[in-house]
Amino acid sequence: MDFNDNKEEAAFRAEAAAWLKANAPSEEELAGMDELAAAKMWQKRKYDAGWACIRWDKEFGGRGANAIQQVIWNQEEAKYKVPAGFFVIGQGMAAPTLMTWGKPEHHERYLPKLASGEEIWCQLFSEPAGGSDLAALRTKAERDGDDWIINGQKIWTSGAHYSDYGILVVRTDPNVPKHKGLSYFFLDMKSPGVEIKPIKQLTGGANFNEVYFTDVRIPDSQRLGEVGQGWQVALTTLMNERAAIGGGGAGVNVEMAYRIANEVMIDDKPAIADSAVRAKLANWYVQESGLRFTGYRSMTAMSRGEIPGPENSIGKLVGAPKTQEMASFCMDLLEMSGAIWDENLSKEAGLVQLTYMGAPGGRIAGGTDEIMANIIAERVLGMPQEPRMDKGMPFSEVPTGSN
Amino acid sequence: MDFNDNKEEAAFRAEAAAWLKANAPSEEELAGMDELAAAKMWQKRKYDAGWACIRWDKEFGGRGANAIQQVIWNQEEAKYKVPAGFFVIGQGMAAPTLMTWGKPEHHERYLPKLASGEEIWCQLFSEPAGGSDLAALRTKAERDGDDWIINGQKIWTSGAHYSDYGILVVRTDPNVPKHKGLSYFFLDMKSPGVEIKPIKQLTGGANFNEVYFTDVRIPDSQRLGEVGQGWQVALTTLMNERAAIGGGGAGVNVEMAYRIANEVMIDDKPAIADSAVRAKLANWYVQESGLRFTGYRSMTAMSRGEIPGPENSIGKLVGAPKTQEMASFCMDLLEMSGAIWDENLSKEAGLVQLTYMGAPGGRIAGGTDEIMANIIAERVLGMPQEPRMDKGMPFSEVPTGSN
Amino acid sequence: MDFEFSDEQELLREQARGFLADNCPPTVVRKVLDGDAEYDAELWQKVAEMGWTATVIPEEFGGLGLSYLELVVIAEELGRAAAPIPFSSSVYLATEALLAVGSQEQKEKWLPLLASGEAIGTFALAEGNGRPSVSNLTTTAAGGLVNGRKIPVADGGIATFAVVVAASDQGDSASLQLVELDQSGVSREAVRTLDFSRGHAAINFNNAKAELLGGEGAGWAAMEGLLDRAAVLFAWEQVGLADAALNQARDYAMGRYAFGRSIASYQAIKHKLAGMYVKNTLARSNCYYGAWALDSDSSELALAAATARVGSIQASVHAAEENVQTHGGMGFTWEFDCQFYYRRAKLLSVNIGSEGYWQDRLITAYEQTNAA
Amino acid sequence: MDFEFSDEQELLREQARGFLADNCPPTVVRKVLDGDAEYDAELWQKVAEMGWTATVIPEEFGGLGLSYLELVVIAEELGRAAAPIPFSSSVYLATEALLAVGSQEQKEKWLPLLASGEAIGTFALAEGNGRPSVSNLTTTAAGGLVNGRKIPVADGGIATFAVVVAASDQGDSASLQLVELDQSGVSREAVRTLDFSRGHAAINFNNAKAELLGGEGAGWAAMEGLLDRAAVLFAWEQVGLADAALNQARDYAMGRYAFGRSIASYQAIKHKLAGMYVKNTLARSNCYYGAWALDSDSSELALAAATARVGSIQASVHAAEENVQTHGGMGFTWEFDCQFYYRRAKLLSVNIGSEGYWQDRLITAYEQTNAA
Repeated sequence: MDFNDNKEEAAFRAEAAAWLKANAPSEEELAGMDELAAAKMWQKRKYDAGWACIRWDKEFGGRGANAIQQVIWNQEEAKYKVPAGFFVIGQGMAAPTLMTWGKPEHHERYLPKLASGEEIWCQLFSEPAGGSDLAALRTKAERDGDDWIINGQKIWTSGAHYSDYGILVVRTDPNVPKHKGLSYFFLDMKSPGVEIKPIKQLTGGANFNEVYFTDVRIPDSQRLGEVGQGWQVALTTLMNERAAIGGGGAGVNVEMAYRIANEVMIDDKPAIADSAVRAKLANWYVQESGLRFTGYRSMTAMSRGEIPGPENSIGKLVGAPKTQEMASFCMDLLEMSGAIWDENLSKEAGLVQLTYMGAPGGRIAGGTDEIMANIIAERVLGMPQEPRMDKGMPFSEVPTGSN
Repeated sequence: MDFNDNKEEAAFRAEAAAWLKANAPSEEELAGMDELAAAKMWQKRKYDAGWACIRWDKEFGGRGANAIQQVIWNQEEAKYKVPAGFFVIGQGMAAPTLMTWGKPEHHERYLPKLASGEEIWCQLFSEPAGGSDLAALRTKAERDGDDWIINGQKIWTSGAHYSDYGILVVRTDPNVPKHKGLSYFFLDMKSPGVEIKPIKQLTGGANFNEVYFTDVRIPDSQRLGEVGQGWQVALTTLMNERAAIGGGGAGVNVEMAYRIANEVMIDDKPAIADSAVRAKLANWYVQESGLRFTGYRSMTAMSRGEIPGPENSIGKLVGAPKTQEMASFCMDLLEMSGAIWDENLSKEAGLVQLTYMGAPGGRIAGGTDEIMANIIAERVLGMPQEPRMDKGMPFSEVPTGSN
Repeated sequence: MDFEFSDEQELLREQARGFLADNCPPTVVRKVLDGDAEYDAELWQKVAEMGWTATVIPEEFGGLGLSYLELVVIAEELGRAAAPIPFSSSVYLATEALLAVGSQEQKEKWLPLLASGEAIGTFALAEGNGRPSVSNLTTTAAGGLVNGRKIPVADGGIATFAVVVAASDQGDSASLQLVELDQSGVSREAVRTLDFSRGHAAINFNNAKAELLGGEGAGWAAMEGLLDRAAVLFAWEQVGLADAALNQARDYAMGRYAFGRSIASYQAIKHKLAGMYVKNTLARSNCYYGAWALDSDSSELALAAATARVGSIQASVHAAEENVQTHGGMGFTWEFDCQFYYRRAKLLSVNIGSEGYWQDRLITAYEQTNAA
Repeated sequence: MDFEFSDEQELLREQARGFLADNCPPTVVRKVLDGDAEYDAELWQKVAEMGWTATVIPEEFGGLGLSYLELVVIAEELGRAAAPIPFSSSVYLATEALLAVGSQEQKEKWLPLLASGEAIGTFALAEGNGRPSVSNLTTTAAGGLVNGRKIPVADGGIATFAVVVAASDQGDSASLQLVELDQSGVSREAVRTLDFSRGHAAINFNNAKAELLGGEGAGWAAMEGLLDRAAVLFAWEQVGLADAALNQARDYAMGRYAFGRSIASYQAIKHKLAGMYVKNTLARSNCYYGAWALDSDSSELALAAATARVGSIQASVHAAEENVQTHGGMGFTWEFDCQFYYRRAKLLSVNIGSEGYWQDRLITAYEQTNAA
């Protein structure tokens, strides 16, 4: 057990650090650029130097690095304020699916442009009536010669409006059990009949979209996997989603709560002297620290060639409610001012309120708390599934309530 | 809304108080008597004066009083250290069942002796393989002329060894769905073939028994309800069990924790000055107080002629885990001495440990926390049952795992 | 013993609920939430016409002279409807302050205006982050002039006057000052909170003319007594909100299907909602006790109020959070009304002091009760 | 970066688990639980023969000179087996005290005896109810004589010597005193705790001959440093226990049927056990950090130890309680082994200071880390 790099790791870290030092964009360089342009510029620079998607094979635009090198790279890159976001879904979810299920011509055409950031992808899986029951989706695809005609609606698609391509699961046969009637495609987001509407959230922001399909045509050559095999293909995508979810030090963490507790007073002493405050911070520290070191254990496992398992679900299951509780508690520390959400009055406090308003999303996106607990019970502890009322039933006959 | 007695209630309270003052046994009178004999003596005295089972009809040995009068009586009686226990199951559960399902000759023969304390009853429902699934019981009864022959085993029977009679649910038909194959009897606990074995608990005590039946004969005249109607009859008993469960100030409550927190020190100040301690006590006080006033609302409803509903399940659902948490916390307050369970060293502390060891029983007996939550969800909030895998299935074909 | 509302009070509840269903549907909340107004003036007008603002004000001051049991019924229904009006500031705080420590003249001047809704009162204690204490008050009052800055002041942008807690060099070191807000010595800035459906302000006092309310140097004790009274009324509003959130969660769960059955049939959802019900029920029962103590001016008021407040904070925040969770992704959208409760629950939970503040007050009251 | 045990350490775990399965089955725990003995002397003997008591003792003092990573592996397995032996007192506390502050002579005298298991050491801090503090120590040491009463002392009835925390008039006002317990100045009474499978005692010192351990007036700091080290080792034992309780709950739930299906298929049980798993996993990961900090003598030890301790208290008590709950009525019987964990989890959770004590220590360490 050792926290330090071994020799090989240290060498890799030095190489990465040197390149970053020479090439990471300065604040001046980024000044005035919009976020998307900045992100694309940085991604392209990494790609050209062989530092983009470093675990991918070199032929796809990667570096052929291993998991621990990826972690080292991430740590080093995090030392710089470089543009981030935009590429997570494409590189983290669409690309592994293309690698597993796509044909060589798909790899050649799409992977390098994913790696270089030239093309951005989004994910079109969720539907309003689906929710936790993802496979209950209703968007349908009907065959028409060499094409498929898509009609229906997707929801919770982040980045739909700036994406070039989307990965899509649709129902090609409603008369077989739900998992068996699905097929998986990718499509050009500029196709006629695709309409994108932003979804306003509790926070007031709109990071997600609804995407409507009206007679959208997709060539059959953009199908991944066989017709009816869509669920299996989607699982590849979803497994990579789970791997992408970190233990996550969201904005509101023990460090921030500690800072606030040092600034505000309870009974004329800093709140951090109050033992009720101390006990709460201690419990959250145990969670944060536990998640961090669980992450280190996973990294070690990865570096030994093991594949991260469903136990990573605990990151989200612990982190999301913790974020909500902590944001709520930080407001309590601020007392009557806790409700103020006004960056002009208190930058830190504004972040607390934003976090509280955003926290319910964290407890839902990528699997609700309840689904995460199911996953742990079933896949880690080996406990049986609930009885499935829709098992073996043609999708068209499954009860759907009022929806 | 008024906490005070109305005129009628005040008069009743005065009458009860006067009688108690004149008749409640003194410590000297009870000295040297064993608990059972003392309880029987006190019960008989109340019975003779018309103060036993005061809500029962006068013909059965009661007083024909109403619910609020019962509460007033209980409050007044609680002011005296009179013998208690022993009669709860007979008077509170067996008797209402006899009243509803028994014939006039049953009423005449058994109810007055239940009221007077001359005869004690116990309950023989639970079985080792049953648990929360009470109706999955296996003890069988086979018809033999005018008798039934009972074979099987019951568990969790308190007072079996000093009881005269027991109420019993058995399976008379294994080839119909589980709720439909049951019948309900009462039996003489001295019948040949009844064997009683105490169950030692976590606390070291043995308040419950296993009861084994080997070819025990019960006359058919001791059946309540029709053959196959046993579940319905049992529900009468169980509804009365629920009504009997109070909000319960168990031994370890805020008052005791407050006392301990005043006695022990944290950082050279009484623990009650520690805000983490204060916050915990405040939360428990909210629960205790909430249960108390929920009880008052129920009493008011009863006094208006309403029947207490399943919302009373919250008493146990809140109270039982709270007792466990509080006992655990009181040990923490005592710090390293918290584990000491030695009445000679600390009477109060001994009670804390006893309570902690007994607490798991409270979370299980009369319905587990989980069953209580189901009851609230289904019967109060009207949410649907889980799918029942054994629905409509002959009992003999229901999967039972390794048991 | 009769621990229930009377038939007349239950009738009032029905009327109030019906009135709010008609006059405060979600569209009315949303109008304030989405717009620039700090409250719904039309609803406020109608509520005043119903006499709700006049409930406990004695008849001699233009009120209805009803009891607090009527007022808590209204408070619960306003909480259920997430009404976007300054009722808590004007009725639970300003009116109560005048009733408790106002002079005859002050009562005669202000109570009729409060009763009719023409005047909106509010209460100004906080001066920014952290728990107020008598030793860190920076707002001062001397010679009938108030100086300082109060933030946040609920409904401060629309209020006619504020009851301001100011430092004093006498007695308990504080005094209450009644300050009319439409004067040159007062400037106000709108302050956004996480509940866009309720207005808040920062108020700067610069030699603002003020009138002492209650005794000089008796302001801190008066403020604590006032918070006790307000705490019961806030608690009822919070319990109404908690109940509405539970009902919304239940209704949604019943109609939402996953894996071929209603999500309301899953124990994860059933036990979640049962937990909400339990918290709500305990909070409500504690609120009964609070209402009784408030109405009967019991010596147990401080304990009863803190108990009601702590329970209702916990119940309402929990119910609002788990209601969103039960709705899944839809609950996180602006389009769904779950947000009303989510915002309001947290706002009300810090408005007159946090859970931690009231837990401490509760044990202090418990100690005093036990010492007595 | 390599945040995992080595293959050799994993092999040690397998051996330890196998050894305890053979030599510490439930019947061995039950023998002490039901009987009058304060520990299982035979198991203690075997454990010593395995060299476990000698793990981190340097070879020059008769030990194996292995690292703390080996010792935590053993601790976890002892926790899993609920072993009824004085391992924590003798190894985590007494041995650590000698290693940390013992003189060369003291080490030469005692470490070989501790390594071989011939001597059992223990640690005596508590003097009854409440949190010990340097200002309320009543046990005194002067002129090589100790006077006072310590209660409870884990394994005090069977220990050869105790490391006693006594008041001092120098330095930090405390000193550690090594007191042999088989002398006329010492009397002991057995004290029953809620865990009948572990012996405890009250020890009276009446001019008992003692030897200063470490510096005069450096005892309180030494004691806190010692508790940090012991906290990591206790935490591993607790994590082993928590894991065993979860496994027991899971196995029972899988085999127990209600309403025609395994109770392990109900979300109420699944989510309960998932919650146990989450707590256990976080606690275990924090224990890794603690083990690393202990083994590398890191400046982060105080923070790492408190974090491991708080997490493992919470995980183990929760797992033990919910294991009983999952077993239903059977879990509440003497006959079932759930009680082993239920008793031991709570005992270990107060043995070297409660959750509250360690939460406070954690934030103190965090403050020091942040200040540094």
